[in-house]
Amino acid sequence: MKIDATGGSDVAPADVTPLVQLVAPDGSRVVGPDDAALRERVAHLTTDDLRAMYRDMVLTRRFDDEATSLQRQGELALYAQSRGQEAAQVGSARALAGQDYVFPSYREHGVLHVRGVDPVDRLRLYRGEDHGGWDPNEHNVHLYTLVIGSHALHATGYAMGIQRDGLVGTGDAARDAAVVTYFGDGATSQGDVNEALVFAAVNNAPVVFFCQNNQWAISEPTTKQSRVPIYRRGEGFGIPSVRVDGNDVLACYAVTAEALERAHSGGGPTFIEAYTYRMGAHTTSDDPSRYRDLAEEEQWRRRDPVERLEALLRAEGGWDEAWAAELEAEAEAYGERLRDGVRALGAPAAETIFDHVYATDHAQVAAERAWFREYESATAGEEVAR
Amino acid sequence: MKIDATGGSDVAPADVTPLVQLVAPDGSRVVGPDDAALRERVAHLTTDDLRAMYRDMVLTRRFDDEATSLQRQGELALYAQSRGQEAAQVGSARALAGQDYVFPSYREHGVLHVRGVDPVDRLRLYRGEDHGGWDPNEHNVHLYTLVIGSHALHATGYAMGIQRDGLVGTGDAARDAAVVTYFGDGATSQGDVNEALVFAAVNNAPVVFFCQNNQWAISEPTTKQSRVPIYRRGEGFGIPSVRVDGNDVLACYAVTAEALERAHSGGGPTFIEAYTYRMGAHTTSDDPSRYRDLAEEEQWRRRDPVERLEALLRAEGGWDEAWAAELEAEAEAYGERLRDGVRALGAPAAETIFDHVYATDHAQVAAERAWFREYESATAGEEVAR
Amino acid sequence: MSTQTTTQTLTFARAITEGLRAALESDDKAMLMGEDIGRLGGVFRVTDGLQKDFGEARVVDTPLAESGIVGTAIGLALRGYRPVCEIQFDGFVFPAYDQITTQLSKMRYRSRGRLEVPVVIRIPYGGGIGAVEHHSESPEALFAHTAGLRVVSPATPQDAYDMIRAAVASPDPVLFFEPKGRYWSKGEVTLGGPVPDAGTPGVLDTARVARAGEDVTLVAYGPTVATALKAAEALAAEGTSAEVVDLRAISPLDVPTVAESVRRTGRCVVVHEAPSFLGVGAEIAARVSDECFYSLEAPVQRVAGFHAPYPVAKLEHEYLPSVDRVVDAVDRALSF
Amino acid sequence: MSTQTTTQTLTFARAITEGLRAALESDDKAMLMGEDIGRLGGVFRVTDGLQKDFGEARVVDTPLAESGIVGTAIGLALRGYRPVCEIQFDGFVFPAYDQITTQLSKMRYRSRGRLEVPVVIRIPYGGGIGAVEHHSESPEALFAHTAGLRVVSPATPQDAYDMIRAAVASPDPVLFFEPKGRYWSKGEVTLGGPVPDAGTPGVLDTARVARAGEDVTLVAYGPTVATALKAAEALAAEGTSAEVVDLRAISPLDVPTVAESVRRTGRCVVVHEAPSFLGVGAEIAARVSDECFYSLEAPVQRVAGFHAPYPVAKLEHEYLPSVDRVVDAVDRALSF
Ligand SMILES: Cc1ncc(C[n+]2csc(CCOP(=O)(O)OP(=O)(O)O)c2C)c(N)n1
Ligand SMILES: Cc1ncc(C[n+]2csc(CCOP(=O)(O)OP(=O)(O)O)c2C)c(N)n1
Ligand SMILES: [Mg+2]
Ligand SMILES: [Mg+2]
Repeated sequence: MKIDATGGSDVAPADVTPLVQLVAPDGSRVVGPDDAALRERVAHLTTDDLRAMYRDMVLTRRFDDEATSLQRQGELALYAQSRGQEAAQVGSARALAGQDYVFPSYREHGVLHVRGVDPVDRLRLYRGEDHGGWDPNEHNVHLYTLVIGSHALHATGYAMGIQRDGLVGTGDAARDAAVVTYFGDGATSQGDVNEALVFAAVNNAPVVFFCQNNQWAISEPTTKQSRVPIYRRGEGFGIPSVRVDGNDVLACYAVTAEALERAHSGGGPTFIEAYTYRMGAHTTSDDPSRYRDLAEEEQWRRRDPVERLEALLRAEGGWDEAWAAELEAEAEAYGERLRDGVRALGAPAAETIFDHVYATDHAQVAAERAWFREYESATAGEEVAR
Repeated sequence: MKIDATGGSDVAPADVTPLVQLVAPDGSRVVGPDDAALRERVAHLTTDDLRAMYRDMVLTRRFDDEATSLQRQGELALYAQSRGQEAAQVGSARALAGQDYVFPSYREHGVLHVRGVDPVDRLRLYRGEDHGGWDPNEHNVHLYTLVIGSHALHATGYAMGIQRDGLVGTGDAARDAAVVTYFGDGATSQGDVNEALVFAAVNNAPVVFFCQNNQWAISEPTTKQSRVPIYRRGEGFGIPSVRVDGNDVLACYAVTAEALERAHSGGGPTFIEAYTYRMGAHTTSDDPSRYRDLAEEEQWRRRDPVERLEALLRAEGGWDEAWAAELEAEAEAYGERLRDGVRALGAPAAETIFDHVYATDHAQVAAERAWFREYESATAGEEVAR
Repeated sequence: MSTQTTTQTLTFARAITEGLRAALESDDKAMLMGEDIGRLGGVFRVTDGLQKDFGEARVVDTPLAESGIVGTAIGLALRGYRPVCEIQFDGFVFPAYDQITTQLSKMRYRSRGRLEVPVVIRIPYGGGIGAVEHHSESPEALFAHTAGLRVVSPATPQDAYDMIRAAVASPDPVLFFEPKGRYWSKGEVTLGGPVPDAGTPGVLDTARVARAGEDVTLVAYGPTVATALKAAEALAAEGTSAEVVDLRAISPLDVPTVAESVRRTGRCVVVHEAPSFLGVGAEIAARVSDECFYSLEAPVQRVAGFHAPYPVAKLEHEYLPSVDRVVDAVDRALSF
Repeated sequence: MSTQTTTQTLTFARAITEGLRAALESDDKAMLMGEDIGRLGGVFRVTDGLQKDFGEARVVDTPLAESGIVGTAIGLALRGYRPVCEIQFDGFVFPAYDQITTQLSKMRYRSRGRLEVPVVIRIPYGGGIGAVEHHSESPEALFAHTAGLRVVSPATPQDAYDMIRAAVASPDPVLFFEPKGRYWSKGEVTLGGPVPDAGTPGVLDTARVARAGEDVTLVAYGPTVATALKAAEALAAEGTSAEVVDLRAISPLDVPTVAESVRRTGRCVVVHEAPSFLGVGAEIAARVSDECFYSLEAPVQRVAGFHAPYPVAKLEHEYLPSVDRVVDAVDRALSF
């Protein structure tokens, strides 16, 4: 069913655009007259599948909590939480095939979790130990991109490459590939994101633009970026577009699965606006109390995506205390491994400053590396005048 | 009436989006059920007004022809014709108030004509004698901008300035001001144009985006820029958008007048797609025979905007042979003045290279100017080794 | 405007805040634009409180688009406003690069002086704050090469205050590079008084001798002035007297002040965080080598970033010019 | 691929066409992207006929958006393709500046070598063709300052052919500056044979002595190599023997070749069209002043564009380095 963006009666935003929802905040299934096709897309999900999603979301939230406290302890330079956005991330990522490729922004911890990117590696960037942290081709997940919106073009180009590889519309589900790129509401203002929509539309490229509208771009509400619902942006480029309840993991799964099917089969791009909320600060450096009020935070807390999936499981008999306790224990162990792993990360060797600037020799780098090496060995152990 | 984009039965494009039209190619008035408001906007135009528009269009075309032959004679470095787009340019410009400001692209000779920018000044840029050529504040017409799309942002910022000046929604038609910016179909792909739509929408700025879709961006058809009609782009940003028959001067006048009324009264931006055709080459350096066929050119020749206005005048008794002969003579004289004026333009003094780089002193410029002056005087008259 | 002055101890960041406040007060066409500069006061709080005091029309939270910020600022300037744009971090100025390079810098020239675009672009820049990628860069050379732009970088709270006021008052576009690593350093600042410069060569055009000396000239700007001063201390302890020239302006470069110093000392070391290759130090080395050809006793030494992207935070102190590296370069120059 | 070679007289532009054709033939991942490069063959016809021969998937007419072109090329490169982007004119590369500077240049570094983005960006550049604003600029220094990019500019048809092939084969991103004023100049070109370099320092890394001489070293690249050679002729007539070094590569700079020459001649004049201030000549002057400190008999002279936007076409010949200005600079150097 398409209902209004409030997702319930607990808030009354000005924006009453219909959004796709399959599970209500109380955990009940929403059954509307014209969403049979979407319901069909989640019909095959078993209790085990739902539990697996729940587990993804719980571990993602645990990851957030651990990373946040690691930052407080000085183990990370910075951290950007995904709290509140777990359903959007896990739901969409679970719809992907292994051969699909992801271009995330910098907050998609839930997506990376689903794709199997090592949790410790995911924090190397935030520790200031690596600008990336993992091998993108191992899990088909590109590195985090910090220049807002630039990666939307990379994603589109990558999708154009998939087309050229003949891996769209082969009819073989194990071969057809597509790209999903994640970005925020703020990013939609960047020229690059709009150019990506141009290139994707014109090339009919197999790419899904997954915009998590978490209501804020640091301190700016979404109204500073657009005066109409964000999903309408895609339509202006001739791209099928949809607003989905980003706190409803099943709805996110369903619309992403639909978009991927379109992409895989040669139907081209889709624009998804996942209407959700950044429950935490922008990053550990941010202080939301300067710009938003507690009442808003409280309203959204009542639509917590993890609680919604718990409610669904409970409502449908999928909840089991023993299983829940096991998951809690798993999360504990997961947290401990993460803490230990991060603390064990050293600093890279100083001379790696000069590594991988170029693939091949470059005289300037070579000369500076040589100078540095000599300087380092000459000053090693010396009393220095710092 | 809204009819299909073919504007008649002579072409059958895939694109059958409705477009606003008030005058049919045969010169008859189009009267549809839901365009009463637009017809109202042209109801006050007298025969003299229509003749004045016709004159604008004829002189604009004469300007084109003269400039083209001046280029062939080596008097201009380059020239970009507006042939075929006279109705879009004259119709829209005639809807402007004196206090409104124009940000043109590089092909808006008809707009500049209506605004009173001196014809010779309009060719200084194309002669390679000036990067601009006129005083923007004399006629409220900014200089031509050659980096595609950049000026859409300047226009939007200028409109934000008008808002801050309190000159929107004053209720006084002589004071309320707005901005119109012109760009092409190709320009809609640029990030800057899309960012301009973002800023205009969010600020509700009094700016009209007037896109002349002349079907080509040099050698690329509009399908290389968008897979849906261009006017839909504006809608995606929440900006009221319309496609108008760009070869119908009255329809262009009417939709621009409507957009300006919206802007003046505080209703914010409008996006207008004027569906027209670049009848000539992209510029005098271009050779369209490499990329488009004569049949297409011939189809559009039959929808010539100047002929359409002539047909309207004839159909409604506004055509008068004596008047037409007078106009022809005026155009002759105009052409002669233009030729003489352009030929009389000298080259600026060499040292002006250093003028207006900065408003205030700048050591680097001062040093180089001094060097240049000395070098010039030292080498003046010398036998040189070129 | 009162010409009364007061003196306070302020952080570098706060000195800019006060400079902006003074500009907003004295010129009602002055305005601020940027991401998060309103309620939040900017991620560095430089605009803290200004939206509250001057309203949302003059302190504007913009959409997240740097080209849009600078492009609309140009339009506002054409309408008579004096917009001061904040770029959130150095690495995020590049989406605006086209507007700055092809439009902002050339508008006056293109119009033969008929148009004026007095836009200031504030860019917190430089490293040393343990940040992630794109948050520690020094792109000043990428702007100073382009004619039509003024490029400056203050090194002290007083200069920060004076120079931001002069920048807002300047009829030319100014790229205002703020050494973010110095934001929390403090100094005495005399507030108030007339706007410095007001058209005549002043703080936006001239270098400042930050410390007098005789044996070697250290040339620095922005964040490295403090490094150079510390190095001068260390050198003094070793018996070497170093003069420190704080450029303040990168475009225009105050070559006479530097050359005058080098003619006396015979030796020159330039220090900046940006990579050496085609950096500001290249221009200074070229000019000094030219103008002090007969006085130079050693080649101009450059202590600068390396030809590599700014590295991860864990390695930034190996990358950045340090006191040790400056001292080392001076030793090299002295041993020639 | 056959290693057979043939020799033909070709224009500079045509030599690039043939180089691109060879790349498209030998590597089915190579592809071309840009505005109007398909049916039209580009505004300079450099890609003439290639879409017809290689199809629309490999020679792609893109939307009118330079950031989009380079950004999608990066994505294609990540997927294993080797895109060669054409920027229509020098002044229109700036909308892509962010993608080039923050993404293309850093992708390998950011990923610790796990990712490769072998994108070539072809930029017709330079003046002298009587064009309007933005169509005659020389922005090479604005790219060469950034680590991670290779920046090159051929001066002869043979180098154009060899270097474009080497650029497409290079695993590093290459900014390929084509001196558009030389497009119609002709030369003998040996076509075919293996791709030059193939990873080892070669045409993308090394300067070329274009003319041997003894009294002064003229350093040039791209469009000014011809100017320098003409100046050398004129100087020879006056009894001065000038050596001309054609840099070919700007990043990396082949300093050893230049320094070796200057150590012999004792004098150096650098010639480029881009403004002098912070231009490539600054780096060369700095390096030569350093490495040839004891051999230099005069300061390095720079003959370059002025610190002004590129002027109107009617004045471009006053702005551009001319044979006269080069000769004048040599005279200055000789009279030291
Ligand atoms: C080009 C650029 N400009 C500015 C920034 C600084 N910045 C980092 S995150 C952010 C807000 C992003 O908001 P949104 O796109 O909604 O994503 P969210 O953080 O809410 O997930 C800003 C302005 C940046 N990273 N890149
Ligand atoms: C940023 C930029 N890229 C490329 C060009 C080269 N160029 C000049 S006009 C043009 C096509 C413009 O097409 P359109 O926007 O449809 O306008 P039209 O010329 O048809 O009026 C191109 C690619 C440019 N001027 N600026
Ligand atoms: Mg957000
Ligand atoms: Mg067009």
